[in-house]
Amino acid sequence: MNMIQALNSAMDIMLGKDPSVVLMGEDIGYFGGVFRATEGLQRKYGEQRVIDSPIAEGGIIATAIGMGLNGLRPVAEIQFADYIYPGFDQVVSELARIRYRSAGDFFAPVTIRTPCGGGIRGGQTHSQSPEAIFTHVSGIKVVMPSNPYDAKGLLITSIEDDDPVVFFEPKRLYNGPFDGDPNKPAVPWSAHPKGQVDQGYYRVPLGKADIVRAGAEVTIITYGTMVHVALAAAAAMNVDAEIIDLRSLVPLDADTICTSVKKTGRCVVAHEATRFSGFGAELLSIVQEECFWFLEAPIQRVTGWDTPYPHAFEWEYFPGQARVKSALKTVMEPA
Amino acid sequence: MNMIQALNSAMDIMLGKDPSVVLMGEDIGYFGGVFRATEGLQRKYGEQRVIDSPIAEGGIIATAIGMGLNGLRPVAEIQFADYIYPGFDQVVSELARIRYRSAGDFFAPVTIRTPCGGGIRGGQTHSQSPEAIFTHVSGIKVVMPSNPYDAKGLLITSIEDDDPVVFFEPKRLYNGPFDGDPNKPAVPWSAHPKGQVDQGYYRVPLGKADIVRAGAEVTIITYGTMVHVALAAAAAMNVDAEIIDLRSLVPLDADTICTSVKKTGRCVVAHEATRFSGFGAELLSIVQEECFWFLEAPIQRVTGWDTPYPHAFEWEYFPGQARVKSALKTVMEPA
Amino acid sequence: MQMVKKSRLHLPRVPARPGEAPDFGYVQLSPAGAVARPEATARVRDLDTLSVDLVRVLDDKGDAVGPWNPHLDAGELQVGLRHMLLTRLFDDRMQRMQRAGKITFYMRSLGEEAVSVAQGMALRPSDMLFPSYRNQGLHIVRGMALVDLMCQLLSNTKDMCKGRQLPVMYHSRANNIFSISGNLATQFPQAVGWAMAAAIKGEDNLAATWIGEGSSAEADFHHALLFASVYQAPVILNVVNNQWAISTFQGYAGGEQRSFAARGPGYGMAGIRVDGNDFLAVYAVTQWAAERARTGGGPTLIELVTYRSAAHSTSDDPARYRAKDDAEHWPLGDPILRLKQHLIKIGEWSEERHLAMSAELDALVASSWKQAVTFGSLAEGPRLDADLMFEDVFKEMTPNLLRQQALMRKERG
Amino acid sequence: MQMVKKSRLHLPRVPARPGEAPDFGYVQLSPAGAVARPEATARVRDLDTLSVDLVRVLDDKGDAVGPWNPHLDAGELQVGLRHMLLTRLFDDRMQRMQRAGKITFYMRSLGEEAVSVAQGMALRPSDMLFPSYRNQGLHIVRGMALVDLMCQLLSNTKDMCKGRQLPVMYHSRANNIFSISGNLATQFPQAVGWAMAAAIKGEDNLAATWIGEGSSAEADFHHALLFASVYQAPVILNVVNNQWAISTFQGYAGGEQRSFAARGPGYGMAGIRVDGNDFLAVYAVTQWAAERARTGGGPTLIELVTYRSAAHSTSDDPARYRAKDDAEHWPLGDPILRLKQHLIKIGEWSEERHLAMSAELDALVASSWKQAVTFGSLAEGPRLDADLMFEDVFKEMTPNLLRQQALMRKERG
Ligand SMILES: Cc1ncc(C[n+]2csc(CCOP(=O)(O)OP(=O)(O)O)c2C)c(N)n1
Ligand SMILES: Cc1ncc(C[n+]2csc(CCOP(=O)(O)OP(=O)(O)O)c2C)c(N)n1
Ligand SMILES: [Mg+2]
Ligand SMILES: [Mg+2]
Repeated sequence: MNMIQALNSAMDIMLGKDPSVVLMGEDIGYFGGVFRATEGLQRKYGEQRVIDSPIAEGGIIATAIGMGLNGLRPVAEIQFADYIYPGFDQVVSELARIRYRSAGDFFAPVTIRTPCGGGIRGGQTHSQSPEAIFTHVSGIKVVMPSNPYDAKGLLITSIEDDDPVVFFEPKRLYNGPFDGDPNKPAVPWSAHPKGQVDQGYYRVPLGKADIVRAGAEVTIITYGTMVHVALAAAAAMNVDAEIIDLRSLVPLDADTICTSVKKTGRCVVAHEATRFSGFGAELLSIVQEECFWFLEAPIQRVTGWDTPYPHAFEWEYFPGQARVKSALKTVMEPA
Repeated sequence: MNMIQALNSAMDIMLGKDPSVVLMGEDIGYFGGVFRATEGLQRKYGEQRVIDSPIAEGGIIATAIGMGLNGLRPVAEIQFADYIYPGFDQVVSELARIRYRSAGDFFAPVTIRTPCGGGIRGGQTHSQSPEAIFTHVSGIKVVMPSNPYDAKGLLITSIEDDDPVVFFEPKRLYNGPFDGDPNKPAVPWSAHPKGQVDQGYYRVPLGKADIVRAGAEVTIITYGTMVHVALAAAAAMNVDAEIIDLRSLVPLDADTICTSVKKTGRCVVAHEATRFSGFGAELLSIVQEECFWFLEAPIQRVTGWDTPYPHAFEWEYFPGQARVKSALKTVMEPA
Repeated sequence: MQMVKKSRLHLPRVPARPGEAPDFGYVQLSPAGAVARPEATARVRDLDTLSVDLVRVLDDKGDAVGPWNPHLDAGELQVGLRHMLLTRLFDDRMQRMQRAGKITFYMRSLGEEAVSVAQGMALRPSDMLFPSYRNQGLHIVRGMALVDLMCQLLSNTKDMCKGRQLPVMYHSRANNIFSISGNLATQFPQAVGWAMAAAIKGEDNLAATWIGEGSSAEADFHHALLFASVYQAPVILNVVNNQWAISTFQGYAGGEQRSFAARGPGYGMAGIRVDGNDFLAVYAVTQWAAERARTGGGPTLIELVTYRSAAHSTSDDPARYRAKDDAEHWPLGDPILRLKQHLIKIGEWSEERHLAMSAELDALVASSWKQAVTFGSLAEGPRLDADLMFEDVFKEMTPNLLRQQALMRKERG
Repeated sequence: MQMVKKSRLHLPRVPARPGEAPDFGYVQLSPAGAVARPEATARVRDLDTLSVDLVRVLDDKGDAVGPWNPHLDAGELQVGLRHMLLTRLFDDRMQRMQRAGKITFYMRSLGEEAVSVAQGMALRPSDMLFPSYRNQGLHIVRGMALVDLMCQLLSNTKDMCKGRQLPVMYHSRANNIFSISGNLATQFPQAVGWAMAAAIKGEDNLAATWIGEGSSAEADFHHALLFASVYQAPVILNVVNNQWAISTFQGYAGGEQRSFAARGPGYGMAGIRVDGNDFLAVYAVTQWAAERARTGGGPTLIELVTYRSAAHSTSDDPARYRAKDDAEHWPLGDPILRLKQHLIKIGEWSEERHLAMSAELDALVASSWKQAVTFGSLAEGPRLDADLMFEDVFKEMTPNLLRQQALMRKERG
């Protein structure tokens, strides 16, 4: 399965398994979504459960909350992560806070799925990676898979979770892994082990990182698209890197991270989002706090620049292999 | 002057000096604002320039942008920083991006003033410090003063700045400096040197931190309310701390920070906001990246907890002197 | 630049500021009994005048007149009177307790009691309510113990919010009343979502929600109307137009050009403007909207025309921004006095019974307070354990929160 | 849980999906000439029917009839025809260039050309325009060189956006046309703010803005209407109801229960529904709204009823979600054909002249393209210097951005 099919399968299974699951979003019903993630689901489960919505992200999230309060388990699609901001208040002030302010008496188990990241020539309003912002909001879980297998298992777990989850889908990975080089021919997921996805129900837990490559020389902490870029860069440089795919940012698997850095003594943090106050800063901070005495070199961050994501300079913005390699080189320098 | 008077004076001066300056916000006109920051200004400058608005933060910011595009220089008040989220999309997708996407042909010189922080028993929806979120958005300047003198000078500079500024006002400091101990009698600004504020026009530049206390043993990087808490904690512990008041978070005065840490070799970062992905993470990251080889101990973060700001446990949430002292103690431990 | 001279940005007229004479000439009134009552199943396009007229039942003499008279029996009316009075007496004392420093903050519903009480009574207990902070009457109607409300106000060991919310931000899962948010208006579209879910599940319950006229300026108001209209959700959307939003007159929320009820037809739904201080009219209109929702007729927007007779909150002083004795000139009178007058007129009440009930309820409030403070208070303790602040962020505490909880324990010694 | 059986969430009816026969019975029509034309200074309450009727001037025979006939002289009509035709030919070729891989993305306005062209012509050059992405006709009317538009589409060295925006996200400071946002609807309240500023400054210009009917669901739409109404801003708010928002039918934006124009009266402002494919009607209505705004009558909401005859964008395939030959059955015809027919009818045009103009404009488009590509393209270069991506984040580059710019230079070798 490619990632779209894996996500579709997760929703299909959950709609079949749990009558309280409903989907809502722009163009998701009859049409099956602009990225086809919900294709066929309205036909299969009906218009009452796979619901086309007005173009109002704030309204989608607010009504999803209301549905969640009334016993449903809504999965809302925001067409692009760049368009989640009109619903930001309902996420931050409401979805994240209802359980807390009602001392557990009310909660809304809403999952918000949204495609993020660049690499499809989408320009500044179809390329953003705003995950860091949500990680700063207490009460929201934040997930970002890097492959179809995880995508399906994490989405099932997210839907079943009684806490709200913002589920980011790196859209550049929908059709295949991507190592950061736009000039290479595209590789499909079918050729990738993580493209082998069970047809049935399974879960991948939140809060458990995946060591996608064990290694001894340096730890690369990353998630989403950058997992593949990091793998390629480390391989190209012949560095024995331990590469950690976080899978969920909140809750964060700090144990796996710190165990690894204590072992390797060197660390690179990588994400596609803008650097300043990006999630890399939190990762770097935790590593610095927990592993300071083990560090043999300053932790390096590999990120997008502190600018919007420009249409024509997409690949100059994107933190590709060159940027990862340069960080690896710096971090591997002898003290 | 207290901080409210200083802010009022800044707006008064700018309204007088520049006919393109207008104020807009909820209850700011006839009433003078719930914190009285605009008191008397409508009477003085008229209803066409000090404008009461509907309760719609998104509408306030959007129309302020439109005014800015038409040659005005709007200063919008958001009654509490907790209520800025309904306007988040217009800040992030528009205000921050107009200059960029139009290649400099259009811009909107909007200043958004908003009271932030806890310490007034406001509960979770009148106490938030969301500055980190805005620092992650390229194209927005972010300012937070810690005293009346700076507040006035920074606000004048912000209003005159052709870039958009989100101007956070730590409301616990409106009436006096606050060292973190709610049980001590309140101290007025009149007794504080930074309460001595010129009546006239002056600027305090953005991007220039203030060393509020020079010291040799450890650098404390902070802003807003925590400046005073840090001063008190360091004094109480008799630590020769160099305390840096950032004043503006974007642009950030990394030079002053790094020069200091390279000198002291130890660093504590402090803010009132939630820890996870807070602005402290960015500060810590920069220091780690730039000063790694000078550090004699891991940088410590002093912050609010990763929960909403609970009404009854305000002082357990607030990063008071005890939390600063504990960080100082840790960071001062010999390696 | 000569800007002031030619300026012509329109600013809504504010009828009376401090020092000026109260002026309610702007309030469009209809005589009691004058507005026709269409079938609850009528088409929206045939209802437009309901959104500009004012549905009233009680006339100046205390008679119930016209087609909207809900013909409640005397017992029900007496219960309504009792709930309204209790709400007011509760408010009175809590206001005083705030002034005495016992609680940090309070908000009264003085003059608006009919809104929550009549509407609460017209709905079924299984209907879900999404209130604003000025709907304490809903909790009273649904039988919440005063002690429980007070413990919330005190942030004490029995606080239903575990110390996390400002006073008055109650909730009750058992009574189907949702948690109040400090962020205005957010509950409005949530109620619509709740109602959509009821429809999806094929359940018969409806949702009702309340918003101040000032807060109707927020985006959430629009989302609520839009989604309610598109999906014909079984929801009652109430705009409580008490003329003021802190210091801001209702003209600044759009009330100068047209009624708030008129937004309903604009979005293709029924909109009704009702005398919010007329218990019978409020009851009747709510009943009508509920019937409409339950018979598949979709949402109704109700504008309740009333007056915020007290300050916005204990932090507010209306003398700074409105005419001093405004409330006394409010043309729609006081909801309690009007229902009382009616009950007396029909021979089902008397001054004596009123006094007796008042005394009884006052005693109830007083004894409840006494009991509530035995569970502590924010000012003097005991409070709940501060450890609790790390709970309910998530269903289960994350490792990060467990770590912070331990740090806080250490910090507190 | 047996949820499906009793479910009754209403879902707006979609008249025709693939495989079904086109069905436009839901479109409420008025005969050409049938709708009265009130004075532009009329009170809102006297205008309500304008928001449900459909203002039309051109009848089926090509005659201009009724009170809304703007009586334009033939020269103006010919200019209008020319602008519309140029818009269409430009669209045609750009669509083909996208298919040929020369540009990354494109969006046509096929069938909606009268909206931008007639409205653009009815306004003054000093009026500020806040368009959506389907208003290329505004740039044509205001005289933007095609080459400049094309360079934007090509993201080449002459791109007005310096490579930062998706194709079609033009702007023109010189022509008073604001930058298009990829985020739907945000321009709507910004236009209101611009108009408020004009009023504050005492200037005579107005703002006009456009939004798709689908996008009118966004909060920004509400903010725009509310602020425009409260401050009576001199602004024209246009909802282009082309029936579709990507795959979503207009019923899902609230169009099933009532017209979009009807939102206007709901907010206390004039609302007019107009035949969006009738050049004369669109011109007249816009002129009326502009007069209203300039004489202090405040905002007008115009719903332009039209049809998105092409795909949403080059990324879209409408065959997946709507009846195949829908556009041909659209009851309001084609704006270019209708104006052409009228001009011929009044003896001011001919098939020959039309063909000649068409050839001339096509040649203009072709030669402009030739010129544009000499400035490079995203696919084949040259592009602008990548260094530029760090500029205009702020007015002046911050130290942080200067550092990153240096790093990027190093990275690129
Ligand atoms: C999003 C948001 N903006 C602003 C506020 C501050 N605020 C609290 S109450 C209030 C006035 C509300 O007035 P209205 O809606 O008319 O309700 P009323 O108080 O009259 O019952 C304001 C501005 C808030 N709580 N939330
Ligand atoms: C805030 C936001 N949400 C969603 C989108 C994705 N999107 C782009 S165009 C579009 C449809 C808009 O339809 P409509 O407003 O009717 O305009 P039309 O395309 O018909 O001209 C959608 C959903 C977006 N660009 N911005
Ligand atoms: Mg009010
Ligand atoms: Mg459309």
